[in-house]
Amino acid sequence: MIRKIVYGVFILIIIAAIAIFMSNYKFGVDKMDVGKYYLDNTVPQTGAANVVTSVTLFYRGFDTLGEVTVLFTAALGVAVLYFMGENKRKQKLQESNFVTKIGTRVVFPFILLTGAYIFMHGHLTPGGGFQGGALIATGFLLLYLAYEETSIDRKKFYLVEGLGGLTYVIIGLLGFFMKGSFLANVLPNGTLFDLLSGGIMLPIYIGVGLKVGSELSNIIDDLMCEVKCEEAGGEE
Amino acid sequence: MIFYISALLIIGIGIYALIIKKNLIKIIIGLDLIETGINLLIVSIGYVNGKTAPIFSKDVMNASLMVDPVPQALTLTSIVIGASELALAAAFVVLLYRKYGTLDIRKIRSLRW
Amino acid sequence: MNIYILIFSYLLLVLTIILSILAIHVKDLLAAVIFMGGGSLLVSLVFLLLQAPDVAMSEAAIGAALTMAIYIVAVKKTEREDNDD
Amino acid sequence: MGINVIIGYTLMFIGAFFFLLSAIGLLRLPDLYTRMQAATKSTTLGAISSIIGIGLMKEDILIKSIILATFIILTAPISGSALIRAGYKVKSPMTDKTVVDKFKEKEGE
Repeated sequence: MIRKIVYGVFILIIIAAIAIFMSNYKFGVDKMDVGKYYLDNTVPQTGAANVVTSVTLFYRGFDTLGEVTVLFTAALGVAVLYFMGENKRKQKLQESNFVTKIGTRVVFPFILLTGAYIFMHGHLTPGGGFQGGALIATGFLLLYLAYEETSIDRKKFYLVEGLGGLTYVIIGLLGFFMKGSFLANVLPNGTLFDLLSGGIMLPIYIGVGLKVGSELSNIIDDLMCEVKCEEAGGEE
Repeated sequence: MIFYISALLIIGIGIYALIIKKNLIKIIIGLDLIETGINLLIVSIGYVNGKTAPIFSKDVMNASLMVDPVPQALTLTSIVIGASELALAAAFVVLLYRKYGTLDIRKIRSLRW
Repeated sequence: MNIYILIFSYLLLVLTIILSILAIHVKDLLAAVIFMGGGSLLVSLVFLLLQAPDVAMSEAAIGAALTMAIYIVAVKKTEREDNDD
Repeated sequence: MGINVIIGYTLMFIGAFFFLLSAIGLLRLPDLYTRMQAATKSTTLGAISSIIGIGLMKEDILIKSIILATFIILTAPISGSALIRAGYKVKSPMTDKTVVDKFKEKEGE
């Protein structure tokens, strides 16, 4: 009992500290510093309509490269942790019913199409590589739930993932050799609201979308696999 | 204002679960709650009254009518990293269960405190 | 912000807090996970009302769908009851 | 006011009416299976008629709204059948008025 009170006081102190800090920032008041610069300069400098995408990929592209690396490390960690275990459980899952199977077969290509649309239009509409990749992985999750015997071909997924990551780094190095700084804009900006606009954002987001989709599908495959893990091979 | 208060409340609930609960999955749920609360806090800092989303369209071409894009970009990063961290934590939980046969951290001897 | 949208967001936030409290309080871990996923979905609606559609999409696709799948697999591979005292 | 606006408002009204029906059904029906009937079937109709109504009122989002309605038609039955099946598997109780259990008959043979 006394322990819970001590912990409660501790939590209250943390919350009060954050609240006192937050009292400097009133809700709903304009307090932009660097955001002003981004909003004013996105269209002339990058040619993208979505300012969030331009901040993520253009002004802070190096951070996003780090984020992709974190995601890759997590997928690798999940795979390694599951190969360490013995994986002896072989329980039979319940067979899914007719409606789910047929419906999955109908819906699955549309889910992939929507995911591809979202990550290709990341610089024009809300969305981008991470959201589209997550949507694609959700499609594979649906496939796993409907058909028990599903197993993705891990070699091909690793290939797609590697190509996606390689696109990012190669575009960054192109900027380094042609313009003198890593991830500099080497492609023309194009006209606003065109699909082929936004400079390096379109190829980078396609790469990120493929990479995130295959990575999250690999994580799902690792979590779902019962015995298949051992025969699939684990080297990257 | 209520956005700040509820974000702080969600963070508090998460810290409570992280400290008090003894079940490993409940602890991960606490971590996830803290992450959600902090995302809500950061996005609500960036909100400005009466302005729209930071996306140019044919109707909205005026940059002075948009909310701050920087917190949204940061939160985007945070959500993706949170999901991958959570997958890693779930893998650890499953492995610990295979080794010790329980989810109670008092019974997992090398984690006792 | 419009007054109706403000009231709607208050409702969403109160529901989110209730779902979070339930998620850490119930004994059944599967129910806790589902409460958690519902809370994530409501928070994504709040992000949409805060004019952050990118974050809302990301939270709905990752926080509510994939995270819940990962949790459910973890619960299925371990045990379902929380034997806290 | 053009003819498309009138049709759009009519469709939105029909959609709201079906949402109301499904809410009443959720409150009044006796067990899980009939409630899921109310929650999936009439909500599908309500959602697609509201979405297409909005699409008719603004021309430039008509195609998007038709695509959205198609997605709802495709996905709502899948989730509904999966939910009802899960409810059956955990032996959610039926009402006393249930006369036939086709699923049990099929399993039994």
